[in-house]
Amino acid sequence: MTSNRLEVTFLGKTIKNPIVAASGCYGYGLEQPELLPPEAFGAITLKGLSATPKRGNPPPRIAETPCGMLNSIGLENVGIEAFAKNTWPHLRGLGVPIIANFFGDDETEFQKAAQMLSDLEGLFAMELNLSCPNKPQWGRILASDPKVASRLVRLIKPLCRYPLIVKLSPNVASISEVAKACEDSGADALSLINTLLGMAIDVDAKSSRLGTRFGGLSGPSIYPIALRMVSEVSRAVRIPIVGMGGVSSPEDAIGMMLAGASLVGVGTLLLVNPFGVEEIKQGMLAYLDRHGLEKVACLQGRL
Amino acid sequence: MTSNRLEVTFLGKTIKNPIVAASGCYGYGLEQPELLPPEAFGAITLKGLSATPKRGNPPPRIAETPCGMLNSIGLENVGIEAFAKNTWPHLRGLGVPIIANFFGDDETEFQKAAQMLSDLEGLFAMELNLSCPNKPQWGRILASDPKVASRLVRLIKPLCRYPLIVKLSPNVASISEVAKACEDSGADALSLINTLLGMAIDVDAKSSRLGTRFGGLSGPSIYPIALRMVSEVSRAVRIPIVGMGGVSSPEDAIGMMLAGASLVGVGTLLLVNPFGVEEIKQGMLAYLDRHGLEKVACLQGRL
Amino acid sequence: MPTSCSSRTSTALSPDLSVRPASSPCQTEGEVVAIAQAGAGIFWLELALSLLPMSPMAGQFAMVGFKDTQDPLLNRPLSIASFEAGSTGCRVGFLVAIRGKGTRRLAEARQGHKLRVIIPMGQSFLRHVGPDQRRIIAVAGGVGVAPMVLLGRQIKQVSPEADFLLLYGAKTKAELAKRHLGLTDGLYVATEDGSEGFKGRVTELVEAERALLLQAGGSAKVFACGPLPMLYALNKLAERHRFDLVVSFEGPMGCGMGFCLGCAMENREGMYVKLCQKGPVMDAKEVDWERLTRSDELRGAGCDFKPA
Amino acid sequence: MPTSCSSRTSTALSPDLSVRPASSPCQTEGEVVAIAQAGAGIFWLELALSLLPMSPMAGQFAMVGFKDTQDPLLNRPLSIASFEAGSTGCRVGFLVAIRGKGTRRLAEARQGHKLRVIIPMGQSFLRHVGPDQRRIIAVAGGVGVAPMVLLGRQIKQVSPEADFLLLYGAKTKAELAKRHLGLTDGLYVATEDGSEGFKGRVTELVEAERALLLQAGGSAKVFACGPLPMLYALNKLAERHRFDLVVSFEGPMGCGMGFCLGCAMENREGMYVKLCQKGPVMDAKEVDWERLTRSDELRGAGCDFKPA
Ligand SMILES: Cc1cc2nc3c(=O)[nH]c(=O)nc-3n(C[C@H](O)[C@H](O)[C@H](O)COP(=O)(O)OP(=O)(O)OC[C@H]3O[C@@H](n4cnc5c(N)ncnc54)[C@H](O)[C@@H]3O)c2cc1C
Ligand SMILES: Cc1cc2nc3c(=O)[nH]c(=O)nc-3n(C[C@H](O)[C@H](O)[C@H](O)COP(=O)(O)OP(=O)(O)OC[C@H]3O[C@@H](n4cnc5c(N)ncnc54)[C@H](O)[C@@H]3O)c2cc1C
Ligand SMILES: Cc1cc2nc3c(=O)[nH]c(=O)nc-3n(C[C@H](O)[C@H](O)[C@H](O)COP(=O)(O)O)c2cc1C
Ligand SMILES: Cc1cc2nc3c(=O)[nH]c(=O)nc-3n(C[C@H](O)[C@H](O)[C@H](O)COP(=O)(O)O)c2cc1C
Ligand code: FES
Ligand code: FES
Repeated sequence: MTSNRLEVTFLGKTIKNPIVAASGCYGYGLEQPELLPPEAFGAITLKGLSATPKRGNPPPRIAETPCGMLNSIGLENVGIEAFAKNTWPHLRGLGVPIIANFFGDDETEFQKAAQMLSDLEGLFAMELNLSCPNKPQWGRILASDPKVASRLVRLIKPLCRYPLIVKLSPNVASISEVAKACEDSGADALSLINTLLGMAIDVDAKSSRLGTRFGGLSGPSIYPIALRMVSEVSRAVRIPIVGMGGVSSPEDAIGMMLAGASLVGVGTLLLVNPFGVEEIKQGMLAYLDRHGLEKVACLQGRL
Repeated sequence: MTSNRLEVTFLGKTIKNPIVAASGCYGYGLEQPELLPPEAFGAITLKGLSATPKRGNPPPRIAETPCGMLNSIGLENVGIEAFAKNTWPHLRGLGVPIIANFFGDDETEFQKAAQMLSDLEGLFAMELNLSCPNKPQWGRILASDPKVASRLVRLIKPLCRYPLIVKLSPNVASISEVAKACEDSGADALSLINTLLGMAIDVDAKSSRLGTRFGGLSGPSIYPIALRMVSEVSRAVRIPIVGMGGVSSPEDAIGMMLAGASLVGVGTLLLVNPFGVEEIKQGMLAYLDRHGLEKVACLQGRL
Repeated sequence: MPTSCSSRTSTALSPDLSVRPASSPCQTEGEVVAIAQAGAGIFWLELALSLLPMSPMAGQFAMVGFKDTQDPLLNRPLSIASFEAGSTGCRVGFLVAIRGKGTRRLAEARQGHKLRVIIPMGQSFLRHVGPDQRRIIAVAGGVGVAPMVLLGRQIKQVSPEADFLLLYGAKTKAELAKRHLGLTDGLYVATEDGSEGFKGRVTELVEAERALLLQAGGSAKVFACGPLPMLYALNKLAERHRFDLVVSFEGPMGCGMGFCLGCAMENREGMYVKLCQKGPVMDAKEVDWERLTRSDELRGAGCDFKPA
Repeated sequence: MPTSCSSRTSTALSPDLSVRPASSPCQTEGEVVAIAQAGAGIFWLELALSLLPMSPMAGQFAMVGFKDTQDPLLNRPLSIASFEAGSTGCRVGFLVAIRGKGTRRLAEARQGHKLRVIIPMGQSFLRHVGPDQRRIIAVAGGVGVAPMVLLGRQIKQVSPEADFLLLYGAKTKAELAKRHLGLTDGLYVATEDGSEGFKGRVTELVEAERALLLQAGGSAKVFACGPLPMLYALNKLAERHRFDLVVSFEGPMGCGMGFCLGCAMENREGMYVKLCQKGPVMDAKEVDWERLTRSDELRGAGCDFKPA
């Protein structure tokens, strides 16, 4: 059996491989059970959920950019209640660790969402999204200020029945400052990076190519930024990191682990090349062989 | 004559077209007089200069990334004295407005550089580089903190005989905050963006693909971020903006102007496709025709 | 011979969507076996797939992308215009209009070039056809004719009794991709400049040939694909003349797989639905036409149409 | 017939560089007219240029890139292996080893594909050849043979009296690109596995055939191109046996035009020089060999060599 060579430990649990579906790029995990089965992943992060359903932003919501894409989905979701009733029963039985990404439009909603998710049976972890660039309701990206982030983590952590992962934003001067603030406030793990705030213009129409003015940049173009931030944060904190942002090849995923990530998130890749998940896992095994390493876990932070 | 349709006014001067060579990507303007003549540009920003010569960073200094590149040149330069003696006499006579980009390792060096450049005859403007991501000497990127940036602008502005452009960094939570701080402190114009701090790993060597740990990301991949920042800053300040970051086509350049830039900087493009400068100018003229516009200056901030 | 896509039974329902995907797509490699100009700015692209997907039904699409570069990054949705599976492999054909970066690069592909293909996706026209259907009228504008090519072939299998008419419009004769339609009977052409067939828009042709709709006991169904202004005008006709209209939208998509919510389109109840799963083929009655065109939401379709 | 690159007189000196570029490059389009396997992992690429550049001299390189995508973004430096200008146009040939993303995509180019070409750049071997030169010994490792192909042709024009010997090493016979050398006389081959010619490294072949160096009145000059470990070992030999060595480096480059300072290489005086303008061909005596190899500074060259 080669498969347990990809095993890693994360938040006290054995995860069968380090590849995690990033939030918002694999829906609720059940959309394409044959094309890209949930079991391919070490863990799955769900599309961001909130206490009440959210409409999201007006289309167009996607604009391609060089080696990347902007999205302005705006956290459309069915709400935790509908999710718990209609989707969770189907997901639970799969045996794949599920991370529920969540948010609110204000503090009360954040708290409410944390409570509602804690009422679900069988989650693996909860991921607090403080870093969506498409929430004008927030006034600013919450994770761009260490004080704001810290306050929210402190508020929410006590309500969480499951380990709390805090998702960080790259739209900051010093991501390790925010990372430390979150660690000090009780975060069990960190995930980074969310998208970079960007813009695309249709020059002929003289307007945004999105239904909103700005959107969030993801995909291969942001990989160098994500890798740097993972490297920086991994030296600044002791809690584990889910590294993501533009990962699209085995080398990218290995790079993330060398830079200090425990798990590697893939988002935009899933939209483009679902088979990429298998390619990454195979490529990791080949790399282990080439370098005479026993387990992928050996790579972590080896840079 | 079509050529004056591209004319723009910037800092009180008529510039024959809005395309500016970005600092560090066109050397000192004399490297390739036939391949890409200095006269192609509306203005030329020189490679960053300092009071004393600087060695720069150890190679490798360039690593390609998806639709982008990292550089860790580290502001290697011959020093203002050697520049003034050997290069300036050749440059001055060209009739192309020259912007001298400058920096120092500490405050005194910044001041010294400003003074030395002010001693040159015939510069068009000076560009204060507070945003290089390859200066560990600075402790942090100076332009990532509005207070630090403001302090330096106040210190340096009085020493400048020529208009002062301040070059901003994208590695911040709110670039308009820094922009406003610089405006309030006396900057005559702003240029943005410098590179994003990034990293590339050679996974087989388990080391950085650069001679340093991190480098600065430039090229098409960062265009959406640059465009957003130009759009944001142009609403926050009243001084003019040199918009740059990933511009590689006529549409990109037009987008920058629609978003609020007065001039458009091209950096990485020059390293790849010198003929792109001509393509952009031709494409701008075609756009003006298509949209029944008289002058490219009409585009500015029309979004 | 290509191996068949593994098919496993799954009880899971697509969670936020009442419509179960019409079929399970698979991801495979498509090797260019034919590429040829089909009209001005339009080309025919034929790929040999290395896996055998579920048989696509007319109106379904594939996501097609580049394996050797990440610029362009996203796969492009293309309607399936032909599909043949035999013992020597399987081939899928597309009619593609050159629009931007992705389609331009596709047009430059040579034989042997390998593309990423995810196929088949979305809802088909066929689920709107009853076995008793007597007449199907397909209305196509420009490259919107692509799904109608497959429809013309498949309709006979589903409703052997139905006759199939294609009303096909383009700006000029040069832009008609007639060679690849596989049709001779029942083809009505309109060109805006009158260089072939009826002079005018295809919607004007529909109006002019209204009698076609009334024959066959009034049970004719109209299937349409083309630019948004065309679909909008056609819907007005459908409301006025009370015929059944089913349309296919070519709105921008992120993934085509239901993952990203990037293809949201508002329906009559004011809810966002995923065009890639609930569509691209939709009953015209489910569409909020005024909002769709007013809010410019399908701007991605290259539509500069402003309703009067 | 291609128009000639405009040439204007310029008095400006390259400011921080004592070496004036050997020639003014021009940017043009190169259409693939021939592409063929030349050995395992190596292919021959021939482009028809749409502008007539200054005639390249052996050792000079071109920057070659993709026009239809920005991934890969940067142009790749390639040594010019052949150049022919006639009344029907001009052609440039390259020998390319498949290494990473860029060279792999190049290898997949088809006839008619258009590339960006900036040509010619950098210093040539020829400026190290006197008219009285009696013997030139070229030592090439792997695809480092590329500039030697052109050198073999041009040497006769510069020093008609000189005889030209090529010592060419590769790992195995399969990796030799002999067909494209245009040489039969004076070729000495080494393979590491002994599958052709001398068994061992090309530097060992140099050592073994040391006699070649001593003939022709001791005035033989050695020109070399190949992996860094080979150049390093050769320099050791040059110091020991006191022959003149001129080397060409294949270090990573950003622009190749002198703009970016991305190709910095430390010289004997501890100063960074631009490899793209001061090199790629350099007198071995100007190079700080210990630092070069110790500091891993040419890691880009794919060199995992650690001097003992
Ligand atoms: C279900 C479906 C089926 C389609 N079938 C076909 C087909 O059979 N043949 C065909 O030629 N085209 C078809 N299209 C449209 C095709 O997908 C787009 O033309 C293509 O994605 C444009 O890519 P590009 O890179 O060339 O253009 P881009 O550079 O991405 O954009 C160029 C222009 O096309 C617009 N555009 C971008 N994406 C889309 C999109 N998905 N749909 C429409 N316009 C878009 C852009 O807004 C822009 O104005 C279909 C679209 C959908 C959603
Ligand atoms: C002056 C000069 C002349 C050259 N002549 C030839 C030639 O005639 N034929 C030929 O096959 N190659 C030649 N090279 C090397 C060639 O440029 C590289 O192999 C090529 O750029 C690698 O690009 P890639 O995208 O395939 O690899 P990448 O994906 O960019 O990298 C793959 C590997 O190649 C290394 N690499 C990247 N850039 C270079 C570089 N410039 N030089 C060496 N290694 C690099 C990387 O570090 C990595 O290990 C020359 C290089 C120089 C500087
Ligand atoms: C279409 C889309 C939707 C996303 N939705 C969410 C979300 O709901 N919650 C969240 O925390 N991140 C969301 N993200 C961010 C991703 O989870 C990820 O952090 C980011 O895209 C960077 O990774 P990538 O480059 O691999 O996509 C979304 C990204 C995309 C592209
Ligand atoms: C090789 C290189 C060297 C650079 N050197 C400088 C510099 O000396 N001073 C400076 O202010 N910016 C420097 N920059 C930043 C550019 O001027 C520009 O702000 C940045 O690259 C973004 O633009 P681009 O994407 O068009 O390259 C450099 C960029 C590159 C790629
Ligand atoms: S295109 Fe991604 S969900 Fe429809
Ligand atoms: S490669 Fe850019 S200066 Fe040499």
